Amino acid sequence: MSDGYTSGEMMTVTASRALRDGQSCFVGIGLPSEAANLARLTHAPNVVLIYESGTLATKPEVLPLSIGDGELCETALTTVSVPEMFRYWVQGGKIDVGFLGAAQIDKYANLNTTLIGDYTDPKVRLPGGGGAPEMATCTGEIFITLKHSKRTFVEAVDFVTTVGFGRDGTARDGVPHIGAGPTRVITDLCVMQPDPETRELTVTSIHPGVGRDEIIEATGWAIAFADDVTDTAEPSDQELHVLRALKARTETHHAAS
Amino acid sequence: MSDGYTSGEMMTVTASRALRDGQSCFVGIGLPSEAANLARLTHAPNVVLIYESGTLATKPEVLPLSIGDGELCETALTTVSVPEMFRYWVQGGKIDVGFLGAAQIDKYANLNTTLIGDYTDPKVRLPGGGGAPEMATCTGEIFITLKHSKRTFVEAVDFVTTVGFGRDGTARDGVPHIGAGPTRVITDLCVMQPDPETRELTVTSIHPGVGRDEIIEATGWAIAFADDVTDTAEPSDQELHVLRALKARTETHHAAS
Amino acid sequence: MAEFLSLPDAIARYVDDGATVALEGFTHLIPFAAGHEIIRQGKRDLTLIRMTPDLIYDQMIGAGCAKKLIFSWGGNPGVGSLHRLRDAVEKGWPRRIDILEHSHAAMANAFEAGAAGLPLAVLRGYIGSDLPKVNDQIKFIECPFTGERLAAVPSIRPDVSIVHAQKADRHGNVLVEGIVGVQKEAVMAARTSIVTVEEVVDTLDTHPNACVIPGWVINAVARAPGGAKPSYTHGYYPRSNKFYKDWDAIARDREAFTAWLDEHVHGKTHQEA
Amino acid sequence: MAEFLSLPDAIARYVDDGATVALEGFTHLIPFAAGHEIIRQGKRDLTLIRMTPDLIYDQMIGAGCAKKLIFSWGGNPGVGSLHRLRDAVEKGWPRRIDILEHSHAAMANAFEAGAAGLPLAVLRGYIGSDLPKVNDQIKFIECPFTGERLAAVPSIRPDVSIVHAQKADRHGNVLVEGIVGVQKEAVMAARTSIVTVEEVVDTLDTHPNACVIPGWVINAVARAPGGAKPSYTHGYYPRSNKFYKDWDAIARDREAFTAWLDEHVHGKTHQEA
Repeated sequence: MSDGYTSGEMMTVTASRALRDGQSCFVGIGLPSEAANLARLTHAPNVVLIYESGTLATKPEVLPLSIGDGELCETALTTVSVPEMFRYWVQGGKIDVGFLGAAQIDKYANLNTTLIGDYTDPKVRLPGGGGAPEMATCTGEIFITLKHSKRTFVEAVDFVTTVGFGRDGTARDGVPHIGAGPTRVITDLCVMQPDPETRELTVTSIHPGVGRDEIIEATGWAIAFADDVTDTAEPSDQELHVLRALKARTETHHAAS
Repeated sequence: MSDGYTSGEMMTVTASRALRDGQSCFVGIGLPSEAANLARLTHAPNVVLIYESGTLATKPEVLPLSIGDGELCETALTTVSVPEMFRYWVQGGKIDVGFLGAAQIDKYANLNTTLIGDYTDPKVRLPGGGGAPEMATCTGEIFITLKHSKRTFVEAVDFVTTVGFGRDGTARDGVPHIGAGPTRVITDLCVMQPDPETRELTVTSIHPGVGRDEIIEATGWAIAFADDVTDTAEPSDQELHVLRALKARTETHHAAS
Repeated sequence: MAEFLSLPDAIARYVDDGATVALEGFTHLIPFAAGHEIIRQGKRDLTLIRMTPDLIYDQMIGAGCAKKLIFSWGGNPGVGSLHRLRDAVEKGWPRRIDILEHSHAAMANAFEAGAAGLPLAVLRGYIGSDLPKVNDQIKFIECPFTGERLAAVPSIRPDVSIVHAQKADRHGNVLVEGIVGVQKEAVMAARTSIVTVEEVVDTLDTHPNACVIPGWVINAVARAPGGAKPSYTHGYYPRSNKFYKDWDAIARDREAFTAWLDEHVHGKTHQEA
Repeated sequence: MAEFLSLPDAIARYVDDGATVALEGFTHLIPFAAGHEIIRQGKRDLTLIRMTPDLIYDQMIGAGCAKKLIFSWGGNPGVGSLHRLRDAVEKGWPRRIDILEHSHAAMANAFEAGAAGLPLAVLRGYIGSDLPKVNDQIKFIECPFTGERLAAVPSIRPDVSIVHAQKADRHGNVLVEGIVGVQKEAVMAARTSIVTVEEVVDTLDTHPNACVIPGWVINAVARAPGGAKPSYTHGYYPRSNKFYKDWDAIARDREAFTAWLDEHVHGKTHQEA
């Protein structure tokens, strides 16, 4: 890894580049929010950011701590009720991209945010589904961003909170009006995409300085590499500058409240 | 009939008295609107008037020509969308009284606003159901006001647009969450109410100066009279004064636009 | 992202012969300018959807644009009948049209379900009414939790919805204010949409929960000042109740109607109208 | 018509032991003052409903008020877990609680259906998710028009809903502004309702399509300035992100939590809080 940026910055910048200008994006809190706002402040000034709290086309100066920080409403085009958000905007098919994180992801890109262990006797109870289950099926496609580790990237999730391609890769086949689902998983090591045939997550791009063994080591299943794996482009100075300024503003703001 | 007021004024004043202060009332255009606003300007200052255009707790200075005149919105507490009006307010059970007119009514208080004659080859095509079919089943009770005539008060309506008590008086029996339906029909001759047993409309109050034969003559079925028919109270000077001022304001206003 | 087009260009681009079209606006904000442009462009075989056909559909039906009407209350509000609609239904002039009628509740729910991307709307409706006997689109389902019988109607998904609104900003975001009716639902339920506006402004300058239809769910925005007349635009101009009353006499008579249409629609262009 | 009551009187009157209670407010306008009053009055065996339990339900669960929680996302937003909720679910402290969990979409639809007086909500939801395996309230129906399989959940009809809002006028009409969440739906879906407000004013002085909950669908309005702290009230005070972060350490430890509860809830009255 270059001295010029961290692996976290690499991840966020790569995730931000996945968004195209003008797309409408349903933004999860945390890493997705960081990436989506970076996109808005760099190459995609007309990206439309939507948070499940009902804020449409919001342009926060600092990253929100919660999905419903005041900043989101104050800078939004308008704010709708939460039932309207899920009925007209998510289910109504008005969102191009859902940008999600997760606690656990498996090789078919199923996401678990419910619990580790058994449902009736959980080892760790996680927050639950929130907006993700329907975002994953009603939006055009899904981007997922999270840090790479064996604990997170597992062979099969303990609980399918939010479907990727199901337990066997076929969960979307023949389902009417369903979105394309996870098309891209962006980690601090690489980018993965579902294999066009099997839907198994496959490495398609490796970040600068990362070795294949690192990815294999950090993945809980026998990870496949695409035939034409590319090198992920490095963050530009401008992207790093904007990202760092955004995070600094955010830190100052939240420390004061 | 006294020289002091017309039969139309008698009808409107009687209809207005049916509303109690503080009730929420879904108001049809025309006679119901006149009566409901008279109630608001006299004995029921806190009656809540709701028009299907979405205007909640409106207080128009003049009577609207249409269900969505600007006046209704400008004087409303707030204005909601039409889907919200029918979902949350009507179907949600938030309205005590629906105040309706009709082109045809029958002895079981079924209303026809669809057509005269046969559906596929109508003699007269009327406007249709509008808000009435669900208002009649979702509100607490229904008041109906219209002028008495054989053409209007028929044995059986050509088409049940809006149910009263059905073709045999039993349409509401055993239906969950259904309102009481028509509890009172106010005409220019009398007040009718459904018989507690048969649900057949029965005269319960006769306006001053009106003979039973007049009512029988103007009704298309063998109209029954309750055992304890009362004399409808005359309009007070104050009611007549307020009603005439309201109608004069309305006429001036609409002539100017 | 909404594209700014002239009204004639927007109608030419998005309203095809045979299309299913909803021009909405509940008493308020009725898109007359757009309806007149549809008449001028001679569109035919349209399936017209609108809760309250009002004068705009009376005119379009009288001009021969429609083959079918889906509606829930077809009168001239506060005045009486829609004579062109009645003439088409009763006498087949200028052509016979089919009608499919609902209650307001069902249509409002069907627009809402269309906006919500659902194939159906479920409501507690049509109890005891004869309407289900003459409208085969009304079905009944049983609630899997309570066993209650509930009405179901297909959601409304027009090929194109057209509404009028107060203003748009430069990105095509549109503010609708006052009696908002089912306009937002009509736009969001449709495959394509056109919004005509009184004016285009730099910023909508409104409150946090305003009824704003974002530009990215609209295909075309067209400037049409006065585009709702003789209905009204809250904050801009009042309803011409006089025109609604006068329409009764015009529309009663085929010749008077044709003369009116020639002079006030065919005889004008969008700019003059 | 809404009655003006003190918050203690409103809670005493409308929140019974064993009741089904929804304190709503999506991140914004969370009715903390009302929740604390419920704790002070020692209410027990409540079924708590809330899309995002947040700290308020963490506190109520930790104080032993709840026997069941119906929710769709149970975390401390941007911080981590709700440790009191986890302790109750995982270890049964101070008592075991049952949970019934949904997705946000299903709960939002269920509140909406409750407000709309329907027994169920229909949504295109839960496809491929394991949630229907652990929540027997999720069923599937077939669309009678398209044959599509759609999810159905029972509507939410709480015994009492409690929300916080900016202001009420003298008639008890309430203005909610900003992130309005499911507050209006929660109030309209409930058998009874309490609204706490920052202030009572002569007139709401707002725009034509504001989110106003009319007084006649509310049972009690109670003044509770600062009643949403440490969450926020748009136009009045910001969210205390610091408190949300500090809560993590307090809630991780039963003793620290109990001490916090004694000092900041039991040790105060409504007026001081």
